[in-house]
Formats: sequence, C-alpha cells, structure tokens
Amino acid sequence: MRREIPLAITFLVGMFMLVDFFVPHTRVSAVGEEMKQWGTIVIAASILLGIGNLIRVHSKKIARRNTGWGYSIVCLTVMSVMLWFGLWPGERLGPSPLVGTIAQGSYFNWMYMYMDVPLQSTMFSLLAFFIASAAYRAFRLRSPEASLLLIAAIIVMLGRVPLGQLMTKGLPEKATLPWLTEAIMTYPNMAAFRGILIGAALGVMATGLRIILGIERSYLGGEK
Amino acid sequence: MAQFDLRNVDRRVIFTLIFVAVAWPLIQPMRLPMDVTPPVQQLYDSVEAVPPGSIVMLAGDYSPDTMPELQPMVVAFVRHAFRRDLRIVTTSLWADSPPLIEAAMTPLAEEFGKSYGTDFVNLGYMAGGTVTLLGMGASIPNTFPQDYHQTPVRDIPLMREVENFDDIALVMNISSGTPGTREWVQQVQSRYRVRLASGTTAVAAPPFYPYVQSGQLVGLLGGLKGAAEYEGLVGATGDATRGMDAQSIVHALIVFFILLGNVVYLMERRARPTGAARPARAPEVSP
Amino acid sequence: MRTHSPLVGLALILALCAPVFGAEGETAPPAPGENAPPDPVTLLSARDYLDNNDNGDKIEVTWCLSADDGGGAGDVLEYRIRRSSGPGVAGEVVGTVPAGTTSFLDEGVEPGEAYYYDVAAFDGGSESAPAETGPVTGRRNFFQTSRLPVLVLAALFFAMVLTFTRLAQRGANLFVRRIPGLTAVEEAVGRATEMGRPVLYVPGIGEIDDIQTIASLTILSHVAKITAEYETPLIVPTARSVVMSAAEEVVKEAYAEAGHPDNYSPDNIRYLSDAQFAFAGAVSGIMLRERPAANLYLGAFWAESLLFAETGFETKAIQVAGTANVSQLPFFVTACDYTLIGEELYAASAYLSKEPKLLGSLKGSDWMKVVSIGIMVLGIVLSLFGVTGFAGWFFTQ
Amino acid sequence: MTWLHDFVLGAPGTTPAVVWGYWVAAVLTLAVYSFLYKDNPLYRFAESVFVGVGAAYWLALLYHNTLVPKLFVPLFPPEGEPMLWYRIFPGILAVFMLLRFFPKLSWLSRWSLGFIVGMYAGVNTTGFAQGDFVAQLHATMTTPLTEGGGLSIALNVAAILGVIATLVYFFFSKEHRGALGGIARVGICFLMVAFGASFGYTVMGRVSLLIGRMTFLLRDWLHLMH
Repeated sequence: MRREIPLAITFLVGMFMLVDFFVPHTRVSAVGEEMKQWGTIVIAASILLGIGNLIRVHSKKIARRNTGWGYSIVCLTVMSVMLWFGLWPGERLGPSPLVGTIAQGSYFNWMYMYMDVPLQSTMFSLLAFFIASAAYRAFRLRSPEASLLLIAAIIVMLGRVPLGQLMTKGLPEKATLPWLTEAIMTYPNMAAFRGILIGAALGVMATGLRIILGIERSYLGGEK
Repeated sequence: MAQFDLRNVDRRVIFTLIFVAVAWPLIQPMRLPMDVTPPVQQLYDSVEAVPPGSIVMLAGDYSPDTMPELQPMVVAFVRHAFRRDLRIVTTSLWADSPPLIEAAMTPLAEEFGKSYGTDFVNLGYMAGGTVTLLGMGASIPNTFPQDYHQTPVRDIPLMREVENFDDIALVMNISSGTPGTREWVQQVQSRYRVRLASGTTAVAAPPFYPYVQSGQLVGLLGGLKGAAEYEGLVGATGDATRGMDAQSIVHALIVFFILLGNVVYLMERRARPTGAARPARAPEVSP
Repeated sequence: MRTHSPLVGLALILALCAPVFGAEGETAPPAPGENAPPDPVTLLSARDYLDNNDNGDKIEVTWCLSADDGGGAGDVLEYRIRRSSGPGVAGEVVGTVPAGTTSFLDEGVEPGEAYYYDVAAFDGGSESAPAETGPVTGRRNFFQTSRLPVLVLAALFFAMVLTFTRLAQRGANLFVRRIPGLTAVEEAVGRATEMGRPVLYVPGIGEIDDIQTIASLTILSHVAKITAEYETPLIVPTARSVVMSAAEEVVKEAYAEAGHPDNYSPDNIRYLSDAQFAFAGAVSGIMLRERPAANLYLGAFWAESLLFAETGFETKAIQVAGTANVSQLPFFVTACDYTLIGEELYAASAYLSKEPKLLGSLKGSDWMKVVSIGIMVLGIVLSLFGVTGFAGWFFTQ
Repeated sequence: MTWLHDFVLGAPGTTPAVVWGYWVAAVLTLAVYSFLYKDNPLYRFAESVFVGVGAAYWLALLYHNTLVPKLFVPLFPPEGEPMLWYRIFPGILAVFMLLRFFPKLSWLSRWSLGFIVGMYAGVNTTGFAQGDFVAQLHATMTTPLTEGGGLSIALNVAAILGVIATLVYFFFSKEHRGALGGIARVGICFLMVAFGASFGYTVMGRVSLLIGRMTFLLRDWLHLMH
C-alpha cells in the first residue's frame, strides 16, 4: 500500500491535468483551477523540505564537529538573524516598519539587497575569469566540428558588440559582423535548436506518460 | 628556463588582464555606437502597438546573479510602459525577483507620477512554477490573493480590472532560467493566446530563436546587448549601454586568447608529431 | 458557416474584406447624419465561443465592415449588435463597438438557448438596414477543437512508446545503434589502464531525481565493470549525498558482477560538497593530485563544466563528456576529446541497460521524429502548391 | 578630499543604511573574488553567509507570499469572509511532505510527492506537446518560401533542412551510414554552429555579470565612475 496509493494519486492527478487541457467544460475547468491552487501549496511545502534539509545537514555538521563546522555556525546564525527580521510578528513589538516585514526599508530587505544580492552576483561573475582562462588554455580547434563551433563563436562574440560593428564598417551590409551574427542566430542556430526542441519535447512527453502510467517510479525512492 | 613560456601562463595573469579590460572602459568610456537587431526592434514595436491605458504584465523570473543583464531590461521596459501610460502588473515565479522589481519601479513611478495600486501593482512571489502559470490562466486574483505586501487584491483598484490573461495586452517575461520564458511559451502563450515578449540572459537566448521565428515570442532581448539596444530605443542611457564598451574590449581579449592559445597548441603539435603525452585526437573523435 | 472550420471561414472573410480594408482612411468623414443611412454590414456570422473555462455563455459575432466605414461616405460611427430569440424579431442592443471593428463577444447568453443576432451600422443620425444571422446556441463544450492536432499527435506518439515498451518487455530485439561516445569512453578507460593511472567519473551535480543523473549511473555501471576487469582505480566524486549512496551501490554491484568484488574501494566514491564552486575546486584538486588519465563527465552539468574541462585539459587526461544541458555543451565540445550531445546521453543509457521502459521511449521518439519529418515535408510541399490547409490545421494557439 | 569623504561616508544625500550597505556589499564582493587567488577562509565565510541568507530569504518569502495567502488566510479567514474549507486537503499534503523528516512516517510524504509529480507530468506533457512540438512543426511548415528575395529564401530553405538534419542526427534506430549518415553529418554541422552561437552568447553573459559587479565597486563604492 505504501507504493500503490502514491502511484494512484499520481495517475489520477496526471490524467486529470491531461483531461483539463482538452476539455473546456466549466465543471472540469473549475475543479482544475482549484487543483492548481493546491499544487502551489504542496510545491511550497516541498521547498520547505529543501530548506529544512539544509538546516539539518549543518546542525549535524556542528554536532559532530565535522571539518568546516565553524562555517556551518556562520550559515545558521546568519539564517536565524534574517529569519527573525523577516518572520517575527511585528505587532507584539509594537508596529514597526523594520522587523517582521519584507517591505523596502526593513532590516530583512536590507540584508537581501546588501548581502544576498552582492554575494549571488559576485559568485557568478567569477565565471568571466574562468571562461577567459579556459579560452586561452582549453578551447582548441581539435576537430573539424570544434573548429566550426569556434569560428561561429568568434563571429558571434565580435558581432554582438559595438567593436565588431566598428571593425567591419564600410563593408557591404551582408558582410558585416553584426549581419552575419544575426544571420547565424536566425537560421542555423534557430534550425538546430528547433530540432533539439522537438526531440526534447518528445522526451518530456514520453517521461510524462511513463510517470502517469506508473511505469516510471524511481522518484518514489527505494522500498523502505 | 627563465623566459616567458606561453604554454604555461599562470591563470592569475589572465585574471588580471580581464580585470583591467573591464575596469578601464568603465572609468574611461568610449561610447561606441550600436545598431538595433530585429528581435529587439520587434519587441519595441510590440510595446508601442499596445493602446495607452491597457494593462501589461511584467513577469520577473530572475535572481540577483543575473541582475547586471536583466535589471536594465526591467528599468527600460517600465520606463517605456509608463511613458506610454500603460499600467503594469508584476508577478514572480522566482522568490528573488519581487524586491528587485520594486527597487527598479519605485524611482520610475516617482519620475512619471504613477501611484501604486492604480497604475502598477507588485503581486510578489508565488511558488509552483508552471502550475502557478496555469492557475493564472484560470484566475489571476485567485492565484495571487494578496500582493507582495500582503494587501488583499480585492482592495487594489487596478486588480479589479484583471481576471485572467484576456485582460492583459502583453506579457513581458524577464527570465534567467527555469521556470521562465520556455514555461511561459508552453503554458501561457500557447494555451491562452497571449502576446508574449521576453528578455533573457545571453546564456538562455539562443535556444529561444525558434520561438521568435514561430511568432510565439513577439520580441526577444538577449543579454546585455539586447538590453542596451532597448535602452537606446527607449531613449534612456542606462547601465547596459554603459557596460557595452567593457563588453567590447573583453570580447576582443577573449577572441585573442582563443587564437593565441590555438597557435601555441598547433605549434606544440607540430613540434612533437609523435609520442606526445596525449593523442592529438582520440580515435573516432567527432564533436 | 458553423460547419466550416473557423480558420477557413476567417480566411474567406479576410479575403473578401480585403478591398474594403485597402480603402481605409482615404476620405475625411462628413458630419454625422448628413446623408442617407450607411450601407449594411456583410458576411455576418455568429458562433459559439470556445473558452478555456467554457460556461456556454459566450457567443462571438463577426462581420465585414459596412461599405461606408473607411470607404464610401466614410461616416459610420459605430456598430450596434442586437440579440433576439427569433428571426426577424426586434432584439435588445447587447453591445456597440466603434467603427472599424469586425467582431463582438457577447458574454451574457443563456447556455442552450437559440439566439439570432443582427448588426447595424450607425452614422450618428440613422442606422443601416440590419444584417441578421442565426440561430446560434452557446454550449458548454466537451472538447477544445483547436487542440485536436495535439491530441492526435500525442496519442500516436504514446501508442508507439507503449507498443515498443511492450515489445521490449517480451524480449523482442529492438535495434539501437551503438553510440560512438561509448566507444570513446571504453578507449579512454583502456588508455588509463595502459598508463597505470586512475579513471575519474563525475556523474554531474544534478540530484538523484534528475533523469540525466539516472542515465549517468547506468553508464557508470558499465564503466565500473571495465575498471573492475582491468583493475584500474575508479574515482567517483559527487556533489549530492544521495547520489553518492546510489553511486556506491552501482559500483559495488558492477564489481561483483564482473567477478572482482575485492577490487571495489569504497574510499573512491566520495561526497565532496553541495556548493557548486567548492565541488568544482575539490574535483580540480583530485585531477591535479591523483592525475587520472581518463576524465568522464556524464550527467547534468552547469557552470562548473568549464572548470573541469580546463583543469582536465591541463593534466592531459583524455576527456569524454555528455550532458543534456545545452548551454554547457559548447565548452565540452571544445575542451574534451568526445562529447555526447543531449539525447545521446539517454540513448547511451538505454543502449547499455536494455531496460524496456527506456528502450520503448527511445524507439517511440525515434519513429515520431520520422513522422514529424514527414509532416513537415508534406506541409511545405502542399503549401508550395497553394494548399495551406494542411499546415494550417497544426495551428493550435 | 571630497572623494575620501564620499568613499568613507557616502556621497551627499545617501542615508547611513545605504552607506553601510555599500560597505558590507563591497567587503563580501571582495571576499568572493579572493577565490581567484586561491580557496581561502574568507571565501568560505562568504559562501556560508551566501547559503544562510539565501535560505532565510526564500523561507520568509514562501511564508509571506505563498503560505499565508494561499493556505492560512483561506483556512482562518478574517471576519466576514468565507472559509475555503477544502484547502485543508493541500494543507494535509503539505504536512505529509514535511513528515519526511520523521523516518517512521516518511512514507506518507510519498503521497504529496505523488501529487506534485503527477501534476507536473500532466502539465508538462501537454505544455511541451502544444507549445514546443506541434507549434514548432507548424512554424517549420509555414516558413515563408516565396517572398523576401533570393538570399532570404535560400536561408529559409537551409533552415528547414537544418531542422530535418538535426532530427536525423538524433535518430538512433539505424546506423548512420550512406545517405542517412550524410544527412546526420549536415545535422552535426548545424548543431556545431548553434553551439558556437551559444558559446559566444555565454561568454557575453558571463562577462556582463563581471561588468555589473565592477560597476558596483567602481561607481557605488569607490566613486570612480562619472
């Protein structure tokens, strides 16, 4: 029963979503709408699960004094402080625009704008450095295909910036880098990605079918 | 050997070069000229074609990591919409977006004398991704019963005119991943016949060209260049336009790195035709 | 009109209306009510409107502009739409729309009731003779007709997938070509053995429920059997603890199956870090310290792909990569010796595992691609000969 | 001197909250960049802050923007508003989901998982079928082939062949030999050009992110940009 009921739920919900797509009758649509509202709630719970997991992993690390447990303390402390700012019921402290709210000007918002925002953006900007280093040290014309790729890449890289426009200024329009770039994007790039898109759509549809029919059940985990 | 060996350049040297190539044009701008590409022009024209007074939706599905590319698009779009007297409803499938959009809109609302609740509203974040999109197709107020600041939507004048996508003249999706533009195309544009425009990171843009060709997207802004072109059309120089000089220099530098790296590689290969530590090509190598 | 497909009807109306549209805005409208009543509208039709939430309470009325709207006297101000319960009965006005409009959506009808509509042009003083259409009934529909092509193609595809799955279950020999990438993987492992150095296998940084990770574990099993045979160390760093447990199981089983359970070393299956760059840094450390001669990156990769490929290139390892994350493929293609592109990863896993559910989907998708190519070619050829109906049928938006 | 004043205390008109904010943001930014030299405790510290702040942010938003309006208010409505009693069902499923933390009851979380997975499967199947599969077939068939001049027609024909060749490349039921192999080779060429375009765009994207951070450091924090 521990597997049959979830599989039955999956089948019923999945089938209903398919029916909802093809049947516009108001009885079906009304039920469908409420189901989708339910979906957002359950999905929210699954996100909570992820965050709970994070707390658990770090707590364990601290409890067992695993390597780097000091960083886990930092992580959980920052998290608690920010949660306190964000979730503390403001009324009990008297009306305050700073605590218990996520609005502009609150402590919570400050922590987001000046801690989360710079950290997230900086983490990913590291990649600019790595890409440059890889460009010098690893991107090679190792085969005809890779050469084709790199030539297209170089045209696009130059054609997408004002410098490339300047470099081929004066040439007939159809020989300028910006025109070539746009042509690459609109024709071969479009065609290849359309092929990938169609293939990927079939893959997703087949997976969806397997899940709804209960042929695919790996998401339920092992029998424990 | 004391001499500089091109085969073994410390990556920190490369890092320093990149750092300088970005910083220098930011401090000393060159203001190189820029053309407008068709997908951006189409997007601008689509917004221009929306009659004043209509309601447009700004769907922000991005996070701070891609802000440098996407925030200028948000600013330019809001400016464009406010200038044409369009009213804006914003929604987010990403938790990170609502405060970023708010930060962009607040000063512009002041500049154009627009007031919250009648001219624009921020409905905040809703979990659920694609499921949320379908919920909105049925009813936007039921899917977002409160706005970002927890005001019930029935107390917001603008929201009294919004039931579902039939009331939205155009959706501008600012997207940096999943859920994002692909989900908007599949679930909303296809299913509810919505005019959908998209602004995405450069990384995400190439796979969306089939949607532009098929007309499922009425326009596409790809990365900082797309944002800069749009800023140009809207007529307000912003962070994207300012960044394009640095973009030019760094692209040139990276192209130079690729070429130099390959020259060194070819020379090395020629110098050691046999017995190299690694085969020039593994058997059956293709892509 | 209702028996026609709406698209054909629309095309017909547009074609017939065209000359009228062309004349738009060329004459200045005279003062209202000066002259005779405007010409009536033409080609009036009404149909049940199919909503996404169909309560049967909407009817859409369409027409072609009066000759005096835009052209002619150019004095039409608005159109008045009336609804009645019988032919020739004077109905109530349910709506007015400004000049230049050719459709109206009546949102307040009783489902199941038959109605007649008439539309008259109004120039401020007098009305044209009304045009009438009907009867038309608002219905709560059970099928969204515009989505028929989706249903037909999806049903065909699903039937193929299920048929192939059943065939595979019964042991039928379904041919899948050998993916060249697998040969590259085997040769890389062979080369590591020759050089007496370990093999590094990174199953991506996706979670265990990612189908790319699952496909990767299948290929890992295959690789583990070879390394067990050759007694070559196999290092598997992971970024998710659950993936690590799964990888342990897979490798252990493969070593047992190959008859060398003693060669299995649990220390080589490692959980490094959930954080993307910390993981990338740690894997790079393994490459530099333990010098694997073959690096295999198969699974779901994001930005860290770049760091792996670069460090691996530096250490002169043979590198084979494979992912369905399209934005990372360019880096793998230019920095690795062989790359499995997108679906090839899944195909490789189906080829190796011979699992009926995977084979069925793969074969179903394959033949659906053939059907798709057929449809596209047919649609294009027909369109070139002026038959656009076939291509048009696939328009579902 | 004015520069020093602006650098330490912020430009005139900036509130203390913003000045503090810029300093904190700048220190965190530099801490992350220290990774470029090598992995170090400062970077690890920034990374831990990053994880902590991110999780807290998400949790608070989830509470304020999703759980309150969708679950708590409908179940415990303010005076004069109807209670949506049936929201108790997703509420139960949400609780079941969290039971995963308790090994004895964790099997109940599969009910919730089944609900979500079934919903996504249904929604994605139709979404991909209509929005990607059928829509892209239609768009290919309606590619304009009779207008726009010779070059445009040639490019459009090439694009159609590209779509077909790419599909052939991903066809696994026949060996890629002979004519089929030839078409597949064409497909791989299209793929490589597309990946080249992706490569160029990705480089552009990564560089843009760096430009964004440098703009922050140079303009907002160091006041070197005008």
